Amino acid sequence: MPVRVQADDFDITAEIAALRSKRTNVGAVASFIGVMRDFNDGSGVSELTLEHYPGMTEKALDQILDEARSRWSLIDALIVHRVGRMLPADQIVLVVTLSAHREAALAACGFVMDYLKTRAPFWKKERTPVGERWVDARTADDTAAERWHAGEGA
Amino acid sequence: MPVRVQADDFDITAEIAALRSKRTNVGAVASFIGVMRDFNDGSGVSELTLEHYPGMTEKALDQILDEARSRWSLIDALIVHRVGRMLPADQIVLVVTLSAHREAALAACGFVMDYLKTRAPFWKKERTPVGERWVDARTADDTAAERWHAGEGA
Amino acid sequence: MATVDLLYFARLREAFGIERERLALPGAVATTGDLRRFLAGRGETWARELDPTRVIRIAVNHDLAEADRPLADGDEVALFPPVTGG
Amino acid sequence: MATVDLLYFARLREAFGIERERLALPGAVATTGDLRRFLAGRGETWARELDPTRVIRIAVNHDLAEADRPLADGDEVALFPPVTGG
Repeated sequence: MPVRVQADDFDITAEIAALRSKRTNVGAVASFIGVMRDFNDGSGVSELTLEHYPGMTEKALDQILDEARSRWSLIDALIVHRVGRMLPADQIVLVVTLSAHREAALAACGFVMDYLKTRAPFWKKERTPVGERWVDARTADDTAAERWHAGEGA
Repeated sequence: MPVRVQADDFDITAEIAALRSKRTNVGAVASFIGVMRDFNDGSGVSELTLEHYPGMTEKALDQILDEARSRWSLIDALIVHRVGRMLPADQIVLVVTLSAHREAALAACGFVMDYLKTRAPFWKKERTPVGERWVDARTADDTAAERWHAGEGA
Repeated sequence: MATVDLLYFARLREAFGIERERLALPGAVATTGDLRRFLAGRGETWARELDPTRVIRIAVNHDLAEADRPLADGDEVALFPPVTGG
Repeated sequence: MATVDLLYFARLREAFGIERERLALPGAVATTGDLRRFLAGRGETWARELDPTRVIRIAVNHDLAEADRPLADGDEVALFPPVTGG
């Protein structure tokens, strides 16, 4: 269940091939790529800088994959998250989940993204026509992450 | 919103690049690849033959993407489904959905797969150690497709 | 007299040993449900595969149809087992 | 006396003009909540950024922590705004 934080871009075909290597029990590969848009919160965005907390980031991503594995029957999973400067249309994050069946792969992929959005220490700073600004956390992301708690405990 | 039925394999990086071409409003790319396993319903499977209904297949896939577009805000979407003979670990189907936000892309990707599994005229025949057999439709697939009806009408 | 093109897929194609046929509809066959019952009357294999307890899908002109769907001259009618793609 | 390493990220790092510091904890600072209130007492920028109405996350040794989390000698304590990756 690898996680990687890197400045370099990634290739989804190569990443999936590496995960699937020599395995013939995989029936479902779900994936998600987060991409930089040229527009956010009502402004054009020309550049993005992604900061993170080295050490905690890897631990948080590992914990998210562990949690996903405890909830669904996964054969393997991957998170690649880029840091540094990015331009519109650049790939930012990749999540891939492998399972025997599609239900587990798709649900786990959505779960990992929801948790990553609220628990992994990354911060985005955008360059807009009126200057730089830190991106505000979306309330929608907290709501998305919270739905996975439904049915837990009280 | 392209759909393709083909004997040839596909490359997810190339397919995503073609869909994203020149678009800078895409924030989320969700995708699913269905892969041939070497084991199904308690038997080893050494080969798969996929039959389809030319003409109806393309129409059914178009309708599924139209339905997805009516439910979520999608920038584009793609279905590629292979037919003919396949071996374990071969890719069978690809679904890609593009949206500004991940919620729409991920939900639409799952929806398309659920509907495809119950509405698109494909049939699988497996070669096992004891001979060939037609794959039976899974009740789980009907259940998965039906959940999208919740809240519709009565 | 109404004539339809019948297509069979997957297990039905193999069981009937036929891929397609043109059929002049008998007067009593007005719907897809009537057609299924008519074909089931052709004999053992047909009766077994089209028995009411077997789940069979019928498409008319490339759209899935219910058993009460009326048939018209020139329709393309396909009979097949539940689909298993993806 | 307990000493902790403090790290600041994103908007907090820029606002405080500091990336990390080593802090000998005053006797009254036993938890992450105490620490936040102590740092808010450093003056205008600190008071504004760490005001109780502002949502701030605190991690201790790379794990997100609640305000009642006790601090120990050698802890690495990070303060940052809600995360916005992905």
